[in-house]
Amino acid sequence: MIINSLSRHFKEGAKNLIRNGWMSFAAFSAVVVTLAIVGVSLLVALNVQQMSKYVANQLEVSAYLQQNLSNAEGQKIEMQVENIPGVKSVVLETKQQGLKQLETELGPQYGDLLKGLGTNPLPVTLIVKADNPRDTLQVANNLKTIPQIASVNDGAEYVRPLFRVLDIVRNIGAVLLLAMFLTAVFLISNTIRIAIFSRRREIEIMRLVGATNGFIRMPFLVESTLIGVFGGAVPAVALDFLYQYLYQISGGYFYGIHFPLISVNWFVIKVTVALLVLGFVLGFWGGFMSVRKFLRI
Amino acid sequence: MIINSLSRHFKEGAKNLIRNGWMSFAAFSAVVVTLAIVGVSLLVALNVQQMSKYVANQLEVSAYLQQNLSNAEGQKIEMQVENIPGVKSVVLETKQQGLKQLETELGPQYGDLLKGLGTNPLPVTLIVKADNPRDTLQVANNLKTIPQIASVNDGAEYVRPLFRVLDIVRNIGAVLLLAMFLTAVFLISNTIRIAIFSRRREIEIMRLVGATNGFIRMPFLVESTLIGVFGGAVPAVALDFLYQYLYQISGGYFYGIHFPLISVNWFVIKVTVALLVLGFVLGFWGGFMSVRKFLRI
Amino acid sequence: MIEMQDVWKEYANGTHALNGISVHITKGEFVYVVGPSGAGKSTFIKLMYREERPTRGHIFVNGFNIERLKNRKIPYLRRSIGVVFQDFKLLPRLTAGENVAYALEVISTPHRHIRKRVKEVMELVGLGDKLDVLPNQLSGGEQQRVAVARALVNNPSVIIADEPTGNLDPENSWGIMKLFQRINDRGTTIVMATHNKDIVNTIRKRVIAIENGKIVRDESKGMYGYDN
Amino acid sequence: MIEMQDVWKEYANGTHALNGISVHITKGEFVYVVGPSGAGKSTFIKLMYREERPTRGHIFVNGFNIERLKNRKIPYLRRSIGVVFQDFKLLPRLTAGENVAYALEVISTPHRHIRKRVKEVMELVGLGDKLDVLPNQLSGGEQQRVAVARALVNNPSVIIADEPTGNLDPENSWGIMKLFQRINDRGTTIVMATHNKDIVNTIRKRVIAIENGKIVRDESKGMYGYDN
Ligand SMILES: Nc1ncnc2c1ncn2[C@@H]1O[C@H](COP(=O)(O)OP(=O)(O)OP(=O)(O)O)[C@@H](O)[C@H]1O
Ligand SMILES: Nc1ncnc2c1ncn2[C@@H]1O[C@H](COP(=O)(O)OP(=O)(O)OP(=O)(O)O)[C@@H](O)[C@H]1O
Ligand SMILES: [Mg+2]
Ligand SMILES: [Mg+2]
Repeated sequence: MIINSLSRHFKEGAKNLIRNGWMSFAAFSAVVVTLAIVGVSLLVALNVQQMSKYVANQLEVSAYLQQNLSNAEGQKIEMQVENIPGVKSVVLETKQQGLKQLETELGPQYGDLLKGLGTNPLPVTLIVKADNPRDTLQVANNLKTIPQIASVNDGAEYVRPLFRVLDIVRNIGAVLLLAMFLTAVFLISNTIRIAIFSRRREIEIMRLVGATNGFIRMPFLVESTLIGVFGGAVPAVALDFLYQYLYQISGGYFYGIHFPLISVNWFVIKVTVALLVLGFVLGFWGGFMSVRKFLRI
Repeated sequence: MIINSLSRHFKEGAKNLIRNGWMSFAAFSAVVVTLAIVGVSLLVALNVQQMSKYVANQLEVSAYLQQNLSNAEGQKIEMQVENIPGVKSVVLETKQQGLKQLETELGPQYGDLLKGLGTNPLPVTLIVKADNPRDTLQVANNLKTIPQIASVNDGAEYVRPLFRVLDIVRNIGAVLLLAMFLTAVFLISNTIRIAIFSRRREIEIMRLVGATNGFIRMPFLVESTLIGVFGGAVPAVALDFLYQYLYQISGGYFYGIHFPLISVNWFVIKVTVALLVLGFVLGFWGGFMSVRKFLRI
Repeated sequence: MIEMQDVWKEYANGTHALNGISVHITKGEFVYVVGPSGAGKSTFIKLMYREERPTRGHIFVNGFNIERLKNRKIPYLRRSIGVVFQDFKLLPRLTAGENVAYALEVISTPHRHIRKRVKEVMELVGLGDKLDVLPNQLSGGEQQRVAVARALVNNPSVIIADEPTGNLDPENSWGIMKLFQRINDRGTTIVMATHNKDIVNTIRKRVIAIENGKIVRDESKGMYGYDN
Repeated sequence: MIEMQDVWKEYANGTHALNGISVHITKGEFVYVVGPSGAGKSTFIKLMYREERPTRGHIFVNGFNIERLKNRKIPYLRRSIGVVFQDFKLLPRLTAGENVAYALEVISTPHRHIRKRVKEVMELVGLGDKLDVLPNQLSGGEQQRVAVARALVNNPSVIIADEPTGNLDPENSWGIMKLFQRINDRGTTIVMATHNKDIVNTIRKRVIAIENGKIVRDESKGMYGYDN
């Protein structure tokens, strides 16, 4: 009995979708366009998040050992540092490597300055990364407590603004994404409401011939849910292809700059699922709310 | 006669707006939400543009004079450089200033290195900005032709990617803004179309009792234009206040970072005008297209 | 079966449509409701299936207390009444056949029964060949007959018909009346608002005459009255 | 005034509504169109004001050649004809008075004239007190009388009425008929589809009987026919 009536509601809903023709299409295309915007926002947000992570992962602390310690002694300390909790990796830079690098950094203009030096005045240096980039300063402080370490360049003046910028970007991104999402919710359910509004007379007639609210509501729900799901599927598929294309022509990097993009598979899954679920939920919910409104009359 | 009938159409349109109550409100709120998104996009885009300009304006070329030239001789060349077309400003850095700066740049760690030097090996340096930041490399090349200039640091390895990033940001921003705009056009006219669709029977009746298409269309146009204009005015005013507030709490700078935001007055005018015009055009156009559709029947 | 006790109806805009109506209609009766345009006939009828609520008074229909009836019980009241609306109220997106079938679907009639029954009733009203036509492709009289078919289709214990022959030629009108009479003979109560003097004066039944929202006459085997 | 030459009408769904109609109605005539439900009366009438287009044949109304009529000229044809639609077709968002006024507004009648004229016509149909009421707050017969008022209001040279008394009690029906007769006496052509035998047989005029899309009878001073 219930299956019988469920299949009836489904058939009626699908039939209405088709008989409404123009109106269904108008609502459907509103869903497509709105969810496409949500999808693009999602695309941008996921990649910005990825970039933030990537940038943060570049963070490192330079620990300069006492100047009198040799490269060999440095290696012992390297092992000690590796065991500090929160440290992800340690790279040792010998005195010779240090000098070489300074030369390159100064460039040919000032490079000559170094020629006048007798002994190599540079210390052995440990380049340390934290497990969690946000703990970088914490790790630097831990390093400072090791007596053989003369000084630590934690880049605090650089790390703090960096995270500030990343936080800002993340927060603004989250707010905008939320705004996009709420807008989509509003616009889609609003469109469905307007579409159903124009059929309130029909709903009234159905009630007059003895249909229960549930019986009236079901085909409308099927109809608006189908609009939502189809409306979500189109931008999902379109964005997948678009992203795949962009990913390919860019070689997986943001326009030749240093940031790797989110790989296609991962993205495909997230976006497809998000848009389909959104379409489904909004179609269902929009239909539910609007029919309820006219069932109360 | 014409004024009489214009005033009639306006009165009818306003009356319909009110009598349609719920439907008008639904269409109106769709316009508000859509144009609010356009407004926010505009806000972001204008500030990003401003920031790009700001960043580009920081670009400068360092021209190192022959090492044997004195500060006084440097000033002559400074005047010469100032006259090169495309040069906006030249700042002379004396040998002594150069040494000082190098010291600070190297930091306490390496600063000692310089103590061993006898004479100041640094050249007089001219720091040059171009009228148009994009001509920076051009200006650097011009400087290279001056014989007294030993070498030029044009930061090419830095300038090119910078403009690349700025171009990318600008292009993506433009594409997104255009997409937002087209979406708004579509969603608003779509909403108005659905709203008018539900009144096609009325339009049919009007035709049957002898109304010309123009006579039928006018009140609908007034109605949808009013919806558009009111729907544009709300986000325009809201964004003005919001931006004013954000500008105030941020002190006119992007969240304490170095970028100055667009000043409130300037923004107020742009956004208000843009949203009102958009609302007007979309309301009018959406109404026009949809009524036309049903007048053909 | 249908009972009204001192019922008043004032519409939201201040129109006093009914001013103290008391009436008792027993099971199996056939009642004409007559009266001039705007007298309150449709309002009287709308109260029975609770399209409108009375401002004052008590109404009982098929054992339902209309006053106390909860919103979600209304469909069950309406299923026990077949209504022919004055303005037909056909669902515009459903074909004539689907419109009639709808009244069976709401009471979960199995599919195969629906098809058969709809065909049968549509033939009774002379529209066996218009099953798959949309309402806006039917003539006025055809629409009215679809509305009649929908009211009959689920064998309700009461049929309420508001001007069911207004758009019909005399021949079709008599056809509908014969149908009503046959159904009435099987025990179905029939309440019918009408302006058709010929019918009322020929098929003599109880006549309730309403004027200005009051019952001015209530006679069994009455006449249309209102000579001119 | 109205001329049809071998007119056929097949609707998009394949229904043959009219099968070769030829008729000539001169200025000032009063014509009843009778026939069973679904015979083609409304289709016959809809062709005159070009709600429908003929599949074949020629139609001339008030000097307009319906076949050749350009879309943007249609309003001018319709302004010369007052139509009472079978389903009333009132604008749901306008009050009764505004609905009637609409027919005057489309021909740019000055404001003060409109108010006066609308009041006058609404009183003629007995609705002087319902000017400010929306159509869905009117009884069936009241809506029908508003539709009649709208058809008369701009003094058209032809009035076409499709079943204008279907929802009216005999008294109001006679009122409307007297109105039509008075208007007809002033030279207005009147074409009226009706099922009202009493009226046709009492106010004797030309009768065109349509059956299955064909004219089966066309008599001046005719009778309703169709005895039962
Ligand atoms: N929804 C409504 N709101 C306000 N007034 C209404 C409403 N429906 C009907 N009326 C008014 O109530 C009165 C009675 O209307 P009703 O429809 O009951 O008349 P009726 O007897 O059915 O007339 P008819 O024979 O013309 O159909 C009329 O004056 C009408 O204008
Ligand atoms: N829009 C349409 N599309 C298809 N068929 C139609 C349409 N309108 C009417 N018909 C069919 O054409 C035939 C004639 O219809 P018409 O409305 O002219 O009848 P009528 O004589 O006015 O009947 P009634 O007295 O019932 O109003 C009918 O069979 C009807 O079903
Ligand atoms: Mg009534
Ligand atoms: Mg007809």
